[in-house]
Amino acid sequence: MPRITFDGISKSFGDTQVLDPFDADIADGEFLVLLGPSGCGKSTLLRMIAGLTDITSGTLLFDDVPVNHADVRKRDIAFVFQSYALYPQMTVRQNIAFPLLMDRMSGWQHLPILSTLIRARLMRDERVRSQVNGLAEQLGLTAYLDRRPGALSGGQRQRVALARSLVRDPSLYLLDEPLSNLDAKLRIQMRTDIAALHREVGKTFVYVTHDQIEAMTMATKIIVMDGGKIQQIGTPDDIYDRPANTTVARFVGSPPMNLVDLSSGDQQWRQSLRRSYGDGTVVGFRPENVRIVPSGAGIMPGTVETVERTGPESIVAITLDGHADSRTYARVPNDMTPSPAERVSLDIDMSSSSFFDSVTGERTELPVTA
Amino acid sequence: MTARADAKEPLRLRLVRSARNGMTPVMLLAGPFIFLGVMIIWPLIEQVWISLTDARLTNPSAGEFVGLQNYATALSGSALPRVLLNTMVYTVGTTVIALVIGVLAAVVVNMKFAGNSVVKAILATPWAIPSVAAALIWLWMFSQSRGVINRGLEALGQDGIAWLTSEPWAMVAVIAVTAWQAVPFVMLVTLAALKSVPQETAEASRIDGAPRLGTFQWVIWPHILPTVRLLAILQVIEALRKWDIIAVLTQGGPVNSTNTLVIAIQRQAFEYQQLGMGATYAIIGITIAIVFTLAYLLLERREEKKNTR
Amino acid sequence: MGFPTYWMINTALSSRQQLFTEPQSLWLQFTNWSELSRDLDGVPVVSMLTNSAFIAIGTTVLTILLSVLCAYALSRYKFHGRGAAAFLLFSTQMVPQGVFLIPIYTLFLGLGLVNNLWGLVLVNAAFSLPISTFIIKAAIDGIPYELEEAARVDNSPPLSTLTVVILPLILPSIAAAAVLAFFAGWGELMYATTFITDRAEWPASVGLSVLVSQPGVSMPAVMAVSVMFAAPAVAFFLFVQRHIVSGLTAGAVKG
Amino acid sequence: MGSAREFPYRLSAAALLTGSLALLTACGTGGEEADGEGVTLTLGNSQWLDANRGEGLWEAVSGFDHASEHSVERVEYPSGDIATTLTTELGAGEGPDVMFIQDNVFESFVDADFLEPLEDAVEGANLNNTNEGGVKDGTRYGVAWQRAPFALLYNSGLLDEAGVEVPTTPEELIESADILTEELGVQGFGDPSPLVDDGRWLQHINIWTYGHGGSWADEDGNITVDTPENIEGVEVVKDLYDAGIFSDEDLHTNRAAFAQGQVGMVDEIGGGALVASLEGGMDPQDIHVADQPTPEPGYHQQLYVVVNANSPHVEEAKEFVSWLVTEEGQEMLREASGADPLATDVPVTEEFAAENPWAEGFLEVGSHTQSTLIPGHELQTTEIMTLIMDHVQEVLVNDIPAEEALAAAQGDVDNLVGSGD
Repeated sequence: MPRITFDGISKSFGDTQVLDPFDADIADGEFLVLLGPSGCGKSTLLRMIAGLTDITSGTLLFDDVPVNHADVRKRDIAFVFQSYALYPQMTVRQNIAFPLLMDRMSGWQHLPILSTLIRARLMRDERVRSQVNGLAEQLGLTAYLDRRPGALSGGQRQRVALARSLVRDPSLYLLDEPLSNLDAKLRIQMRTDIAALHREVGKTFVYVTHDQIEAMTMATKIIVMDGGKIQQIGTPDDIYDRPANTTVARFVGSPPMNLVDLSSGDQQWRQSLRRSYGDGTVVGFRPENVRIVPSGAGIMPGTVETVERTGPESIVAITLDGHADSRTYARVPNDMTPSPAERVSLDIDMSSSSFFDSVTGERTELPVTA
Repeated sequence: MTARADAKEPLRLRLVRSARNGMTPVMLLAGPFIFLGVMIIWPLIEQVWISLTDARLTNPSAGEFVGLQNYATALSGSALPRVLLNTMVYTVGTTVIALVIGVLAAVVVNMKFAGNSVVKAILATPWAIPSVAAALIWLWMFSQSRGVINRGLEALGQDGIAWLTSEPWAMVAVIAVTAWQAVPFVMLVTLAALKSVPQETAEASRIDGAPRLGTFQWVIWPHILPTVRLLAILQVIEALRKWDIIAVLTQGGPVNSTNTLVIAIQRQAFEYQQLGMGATYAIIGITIAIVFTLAYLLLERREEKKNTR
Repeated sequence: MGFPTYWMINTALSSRQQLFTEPQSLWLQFTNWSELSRDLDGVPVVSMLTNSAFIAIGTTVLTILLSVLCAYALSRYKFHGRGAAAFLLFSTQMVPQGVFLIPIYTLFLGLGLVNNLWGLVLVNAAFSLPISTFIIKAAIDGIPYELEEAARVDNSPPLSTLTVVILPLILPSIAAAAVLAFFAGWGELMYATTFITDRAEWPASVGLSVLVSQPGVSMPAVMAVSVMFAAPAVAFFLFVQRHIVSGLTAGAVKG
Repeated sequence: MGSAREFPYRLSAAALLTGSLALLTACGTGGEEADGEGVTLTLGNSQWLDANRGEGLWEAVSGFDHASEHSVERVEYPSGDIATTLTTELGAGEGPDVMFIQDNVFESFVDADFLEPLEDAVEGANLNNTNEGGVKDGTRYGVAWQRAPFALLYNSGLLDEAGVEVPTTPEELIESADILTEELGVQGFGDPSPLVDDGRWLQHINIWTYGHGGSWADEDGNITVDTPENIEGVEVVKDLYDAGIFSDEDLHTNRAAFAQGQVGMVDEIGGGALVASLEGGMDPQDIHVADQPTPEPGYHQQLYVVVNANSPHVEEAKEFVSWLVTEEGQEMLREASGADPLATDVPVTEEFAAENPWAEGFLEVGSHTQSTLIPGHELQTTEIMTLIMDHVQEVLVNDIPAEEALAAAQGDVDNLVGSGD
């Protein structure tokens, strides 16, 4: 049950830096989500933790012990692949039992032919049987134990992959976008199941996803990555309420945080905001912190573009005056929705807003004056 | 806490690490490549040297250095162009015929009909018959006065043909036999490719009203084209190396009309005992083959780029 | 396509007199066994076939062992000179085999591999290795890399990863490569005639060519030996045919 | 740059890898020699494999087992490969102790210093003129094993039945062959076509060119391809070809067909006649021999017995040769050789002569046939004859006049010979 320390870890393939050096410390039992768009280096980082990819520089420590060169098999990890990587020629039972067999076999027993016999014997072993059966029951796979992965649905395969990783009771679980191949309904259910599993086993999980909802619902800690850089490390609330920069702000939340750059434009409302918050500032605010008020009453005037009902509430897209190329979103109760093309004004709770430097995009802490 | 270990990591440690990761493929390849190196690659390099000497079969390692004289003689003589032309005709002929018949056979066998597997087995058998045995039975069948082929022709009211002793029939005969042996391989590989044509696509095109031929042309053919292309290059290489069939049937005759490069090399090196000249022919042949292969690979790469763009 | 095979059997079952004095019967005859057995007297058919089998099986095993290593390295590792190694392998395919006769002979003399079936195993394996490697490499290319990583994570040592996880998946391709290697070893003539001068060590190809080059050759006997020579290869082929079809095209179909 | 350079075999990775093994092997072969005791000599010949007579020949030379303290062991080479295989073996310093080889192979072995001089081995033997070619530059390297002259073999049963005479001119040959085919439906003339490219015609052309007094080079080695005699010979071949009397099948099939009584006439050697008589397809009494239907006699093939200079048993091998040319050895060989002229003049037994009326004919022909080796260009004979036959085939197939074709051939051969030296 390790505490994971990243000490200046970085990765490059040839001349291309895919992950800039960074430091982080992940406590034991944490559910860490590596979140970012595809190609941001999050899978690479996960593979580095697993030992499947070399670490270019820096030190990776499990409980303060450097493991840079430790073999994958020594790290006591489970890894659930995006594609599940089930062994197609083996039955579900054999797939799940495989790690158990490998744990029990010594060097010479892996010799061809001999290994076949020994594996056959181990498959009949009572402890192996009960472990596999128990896990299968827990994950609802009992009926499929003698099928091959090819004959299973996506959700079933996913559970087999999970079962295979659980069977050894490792101290670290690594999951690489395990839900991305499932349909929406199943995904929500599995999300809950995995989160429950984490609470149950109490081990450290590292989970890679590009889906920020998965991240927000499951994580105890999130590392947001983009373009090979660590953008922010924090709890889901930190990430959501206090994004470290505009990249994180734009990535997390659906719709994401609205960003209004005050550095240009000469409308009157801009000029007055500039006076309050400085002229190199980007104001960021969540759609739920926006109130739509009649034109002339709020802080930012604009025109309603679309109204999208999501059930209990609606998402209203507004084009701010002098801001034609981007939309600003508001999340409002259904009974308060304006009509498209209506002139409105936005009233914003500045105390819950974030402020960023318009040049660097970094978060700046400003005293709220308005 | 451990200190940051980027650039300060001891050199020795880094070497060990890169060796560990970098050496695996080398270790895997070492065995096979030492083996190939001893058996093929080194002898090949020797051939380059021998082609620059006047080595004879009786003194293979003690030829006298004669520079490019062998090449000058070979390239200025009238024999080589004929040999190269024969090689081209033989290669193209066997490849085209084997591909056409093989693909057709695969399409036929891929249909569902009674006795399908028997037909497949019969069509596939020639591949398994050793070349020498195959050439011998054809030799007997091609016999002008006693051969079953001429008997068939005569039964049809045609004159018998001197298959192995007249132009252009000798070339036709060796191409036919070579293709006969190659068709099963083409058929089997194409069959596998056909089996992997997605059924929905084929069905969809039929539902869309495409005629059978259209389905083949627009759906099936593009799907098996990469396979056919690969088969073509394999067949070309095979034809460039094929020796036993011609050696048994015509020995390169008549009037050198089936004298391909392999036969010519064999003649120079073993009949005339001119190892140097034989090596020269071999090097010329290899050079041409490599140029063609490189051209093929370049085309392939360009095609790939076009497709991914 | 099937007729020459039939004609081979037909000729083998004819008598010499029938072949030369009357049109060869179109139907199989079964009345000439005594002449045939007399003509085959002294032809060491059994040892010829056993020797061919030894060469063919040896060639197959060695080829597959080496080409799995080669194919795995070429498919799974990026390293300097990989392209060159692949091209080198490929270009050895284009060289007529006769070119190597003398250098290999000289080499084998020193190794005591002349007049030795092992020598022919080595020769045929060297010539079969490249094509076999390409077939198997194409198959390995088609296996998701993650499967091997999963095996590593599951605490499987490389040996088991190869034999338990990878090999079963590329079995069809291995069968295909094995058939090619087997045929190469079974039918090879050029090296066999040069390297094997001891009658007891003759493979069937040499025996057949000796039979043919005898003055006063008996055509039925030649064809009978041809049939016996072809039969095991055909049988072997028909036996594995079902499995190899998908193996031959792994990778190729994907382009 | 012209100096001889040894190819750096020693640098080869192979040699490095295998050096120790090679040493072991070398020690192994060196150690088996023992003084005063009999050794086992290896005898390399393609004829051991011949159907019918191979065993007989082996039995004949096995007589040495009894005549000496040594024993003999056969090494069998397929006839099609013996030249290449032996050359390869000898080139690598290996090979059997005693070899039985064709004259053209003999020439290249002498040239390469592969052979042991044999003067002392045959001292006092009563050698006949078949041994003349065994002496090169005054040193004897080979002793005649067998000479196989070509003569016209015919099936008298068929000829009588069709009512044709034994031909004495090419015109008569065509006529007789046609009648045989028309009357009896058999192959009139069984010589393989000049377009069957198995190398046979590189020699077989000489039946017609030698037959008309031609030769390919004069005594001084000057190439004489386009002489009137050769042109005439080629024109005859063209006539025969146009008449369609050649067989398009190879030698072996023709032999088998002759043995089955399906061929009227064929140019053959004694071995072929012996095979036919032993095959049982026809009455041996019907096999007869006549001179070829040309003004001059044709050619012979010649086999020499030679001793491998690399042999660890050179002296014992020479003992074998000495024994072979004794009366005892020759008589044993005679029995197995049919009617081929041997190193000494041993007559065929009366019994054999009675059973095989053709036998005496070959002995007679053999004394005046010629070698196929081109004087002064023995080593290049195959290459020269290939060039000539390429042009002869042009005459047959493309109707190029013989004179023109041989003039072109003369030019090609001159080029080759000029460049070769």
